[in-house]
Amino acid sequence: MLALMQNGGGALAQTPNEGTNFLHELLLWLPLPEWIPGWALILGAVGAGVGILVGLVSLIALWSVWMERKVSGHMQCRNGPMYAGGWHGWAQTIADGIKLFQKEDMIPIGADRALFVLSPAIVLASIFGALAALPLSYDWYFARMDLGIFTILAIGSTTTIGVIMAGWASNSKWSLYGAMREAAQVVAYEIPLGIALMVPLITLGTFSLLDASALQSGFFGMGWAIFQNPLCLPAFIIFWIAALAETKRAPFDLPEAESELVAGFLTEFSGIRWSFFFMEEYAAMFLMSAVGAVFFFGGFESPATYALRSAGMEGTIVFSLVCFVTLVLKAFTGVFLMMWLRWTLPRVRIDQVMTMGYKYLTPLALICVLGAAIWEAILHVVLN
Amino acid sequence: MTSPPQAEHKPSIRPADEARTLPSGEREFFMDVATSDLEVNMGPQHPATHGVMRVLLRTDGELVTGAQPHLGYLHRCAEKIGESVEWLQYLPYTDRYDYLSAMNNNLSYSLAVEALMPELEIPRRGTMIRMICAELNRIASHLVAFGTYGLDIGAFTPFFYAFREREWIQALFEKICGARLTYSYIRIGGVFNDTPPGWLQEVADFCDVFEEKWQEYYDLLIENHIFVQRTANVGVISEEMAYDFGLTGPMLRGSGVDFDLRRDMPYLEYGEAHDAGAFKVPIGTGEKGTVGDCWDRTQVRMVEMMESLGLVRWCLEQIEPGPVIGDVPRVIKVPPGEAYVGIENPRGELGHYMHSDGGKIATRCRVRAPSFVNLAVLEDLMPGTLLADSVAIIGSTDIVIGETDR
Amino acid sequence: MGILEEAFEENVLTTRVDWLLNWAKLNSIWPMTFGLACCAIEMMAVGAAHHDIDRFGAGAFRATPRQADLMIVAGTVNFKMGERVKRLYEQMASPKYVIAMGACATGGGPYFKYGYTVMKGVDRIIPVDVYIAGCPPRPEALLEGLMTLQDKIRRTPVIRKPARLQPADEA
Amino acid sequence: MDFQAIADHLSVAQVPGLLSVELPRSPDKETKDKGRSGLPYLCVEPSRIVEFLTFCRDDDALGFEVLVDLTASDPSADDENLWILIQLLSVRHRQRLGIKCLLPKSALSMPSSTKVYRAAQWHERECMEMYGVTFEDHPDPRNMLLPDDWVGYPMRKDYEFPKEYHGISCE
Repeated sequence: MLALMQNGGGALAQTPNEGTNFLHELLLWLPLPEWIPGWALILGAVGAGVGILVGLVSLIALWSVWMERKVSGHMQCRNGPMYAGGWHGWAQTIADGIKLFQKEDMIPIGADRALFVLSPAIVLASIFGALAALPLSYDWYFARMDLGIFTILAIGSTTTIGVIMAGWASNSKWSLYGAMREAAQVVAYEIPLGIALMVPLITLGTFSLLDASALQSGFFGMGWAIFQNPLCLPAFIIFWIAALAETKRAPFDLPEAESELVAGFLTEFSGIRWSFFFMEEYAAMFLMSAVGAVFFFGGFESPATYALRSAGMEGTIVFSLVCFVTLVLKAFTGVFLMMWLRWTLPRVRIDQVMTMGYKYLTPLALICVLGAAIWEAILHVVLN
Repeated sequence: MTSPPQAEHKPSIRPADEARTLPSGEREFFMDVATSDLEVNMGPQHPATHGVMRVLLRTDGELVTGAQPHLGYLHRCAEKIGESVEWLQYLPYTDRYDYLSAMNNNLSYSLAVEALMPELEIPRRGTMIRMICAELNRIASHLVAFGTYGLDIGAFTPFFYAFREREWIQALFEKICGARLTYSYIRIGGVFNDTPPGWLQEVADFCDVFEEKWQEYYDLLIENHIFVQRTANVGVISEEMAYDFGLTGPMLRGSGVDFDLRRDMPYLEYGEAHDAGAFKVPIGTGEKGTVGDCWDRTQVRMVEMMESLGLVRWCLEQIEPGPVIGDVPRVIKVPPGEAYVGIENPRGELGHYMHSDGGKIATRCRVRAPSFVNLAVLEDLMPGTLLADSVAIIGSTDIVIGETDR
Repeated sequence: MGILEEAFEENVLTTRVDWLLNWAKLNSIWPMTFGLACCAIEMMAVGAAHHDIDRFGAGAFRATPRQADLMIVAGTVNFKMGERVKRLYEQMASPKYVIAMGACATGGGPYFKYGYTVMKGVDRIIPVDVYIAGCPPRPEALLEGLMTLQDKIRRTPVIRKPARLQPADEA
Repeated sequence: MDFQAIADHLSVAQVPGLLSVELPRSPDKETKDKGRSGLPYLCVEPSRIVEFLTFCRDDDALGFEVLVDLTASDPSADDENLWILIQLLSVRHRQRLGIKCLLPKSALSMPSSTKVYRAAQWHERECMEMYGVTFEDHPDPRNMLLPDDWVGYPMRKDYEFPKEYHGISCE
């Protein structure tokens, strides 16, 4: 255990404390002429960052939607999309996207126009903001934050505001139901989600996603939090259930429960506005899975990264790429798990959702935190 | 800011006796918040209504305080047509009221007309084929009930599995009559034609495979913890209520009443089959909750599928070569008289009251549709439940709108 | 497409853009979860495992008309339902398409003569793109109807002016 | 109990409203198949139907818990009477009973049976819109299947089919 701690500490020491991100490095590396003013450089960097972020969200959504249709298809003894674009309908989501762009722009009579137009933007902005705090590799990140997970949870929660706005502005009763359900559900599950995350935070001792990942590099890259502290496993299960509820995925898809509320808060949305909500949902799935991967399952660390590090390749582009791929693979495993659950389980009822959140998950999460703290204290005494 | 339309304003403080009881048994008091009930229109186009039914819901938040079903969005004048076209011409229309169990509808109509024609002899092979078809169709119909109930509860995949097996039954039917959904195969006097070679063996193969699949479905959905939580103790129909509303079929048996027309007022060879132990009558036992809840009704339907399988197997053992249709003239003239025949359809008692004045056309053709009667119970069942429960209750009644509206 | 619609002369660029836009539309025809009668069961069968309409990208059944592109009128429409069907059609965002599935939706079907409340064809209230015969049509017939609709979309100009009839199979 | 025994029991008990016992017009043949015999009926005075049904339900020997069907019949356009047909079922005793009331077309009114059997409510609503029978004290006398503004009683033999409805042609 001591070796583990030391190894983890060593990895932490190797990552730069005064972080610079790759955009910054890019700007330094490019032979830019002198006459370009500083503000233009900053604007350009910000623009490039936003562009990468938008591309990232779009790519995640494109891939996830296609994956969802194929996964659901194969679970249901059918094929899913087969023709759009050729091989196994790989271009299906692209076709869907272009089609949605062509749809009529509809705002129902009686809707609150300003809120109706604003709500998809808020939802999308919040997921962009949250994703910006997610590092993609040890030296690929948009912003180095010591309180990264805090930022992600805080900004990610603003999605709810957009959803409630959407439901209210639609002037439809089904939408209103969906919005109210979302509000109740998110409030109920933010708490166990945050508390369950406290367990790996206590174990690793950091709020930063980069540091958390680096601290799990022991044991041939398998020193994951889930192996460091026995209470991480129950904490992860609680985190996962809460994450499902946060991302409105089945069996907690009550805000848009199709058989009950037609389409919930999305009932009156069509075309591109609707697709923004859709993108948000899949990006949030990715984000939650990535957060789970970073804090419970070693983040960028895997035997592959360990091997590369032993070979002295740390800091090279190959190493960064392997880190990135590791995280993405872990995150998409989580996304797949969410899809698997969605196509298997029935939906729970709203009072059962509330009961589970308040009566069971929150106390259990607190017990986990307490247990984790005691475990760490004992470990501290034993090691010293 | 526009606010969603609301019902009339109510006084802000409600009397204590207006406290609502939640499904969990807790009592809730609304003391100082000004609230008003919301009237929501579920349907005619709504995923939960299984077609084009409309339910006007009065809700207090998630709590349903009143429900009023509205019918007639698929009224197709079947009874008027029955009094306007010839006896045999009406047979295809019977396919179309409960389109999930067309064979049973054909059977009910044929039996009612045959009741008016006492001279007509129905050959035993014809009766056996009728029973096989009726029971296979019952399985197919319950499969749809099971699959769509899964959709109502929010589980998508069982629907696809159910339709996979249903496709097989439809292929079997297609081989004997050429149609997938509306068969018109059971005719007045017997069945339209004999089974193609090897068909009976294919039915036997289906029985063997389906038994395994059934267990899979049972484990996947019916025993699923979330499913049990969603359906047990929800929408409880007591025995008295079931009698009062005239419920029949799985709805009645789900409430713990041991009554099945196939056993208790036998038609065709069902009496013989029951004596031979070919089938039992499943009833709701309240295994997971209360007797007569949604889970019990679903369970009854599930077990009935297996019992139907037993009946099919019994028929396959008993069937012998011979003619399949009695001596029926090309233009049927029915002797004067009136008859009411009710048979056990997948959804309950499908009755035909036929009245003939001796001519080529019926004087009165009354269809006593089980869905129509079973649906009336919603009005009493839904108040006091949550919105999601009301969807579960509609699903558990397993209505077919073609039949409620006829 | 707003102001861009039919705004350009036909040339290589607009033809290709049109091809792309139409390719997207025809590969992503989302139907509405909207069953009326017997045909609805065959429509469900088309969505189910055996026939799997999702292969053509048309498997995302949407419960709300706002997000749907295609209304499959699967079954008998009577006068009471007719006004609801019309309203649902009006709630859909264009481009929107209608398939009249089965004899009843096409022209009243078996209920033509004595069905006093039955509307003799849904095309008396809303425009129909494709008619499918059968009572009820087989699932294969519905798939063929979908492909016919795809052909129709493929031939429709979007941003170029409809100068002349396009060849049937441009793609 | 078979039908004759039920009829005898009712006569002995002097149940209010019983007019006559009608055996089937088609010859009853002894077959194994019970469903094949035409059903015999009791004729009951329409104004006393509520008392009659209450007795049938509450009497232990009869025990008709379930009202299976309630409908009307218009035998022909010339007939001066409309028939109200009621089917009862006893789950306990496995027996059925058919009841017929003759209502003169000049005064189509009788008491509602809803208080005895809730099942009668929807059947009576259907009778009201289809035949124009008035059931007194019916709790919810709206149209059930037809639109609210429908003209005429479609199931009557003298019904004329409409030419158009809300501007939509019916031909």
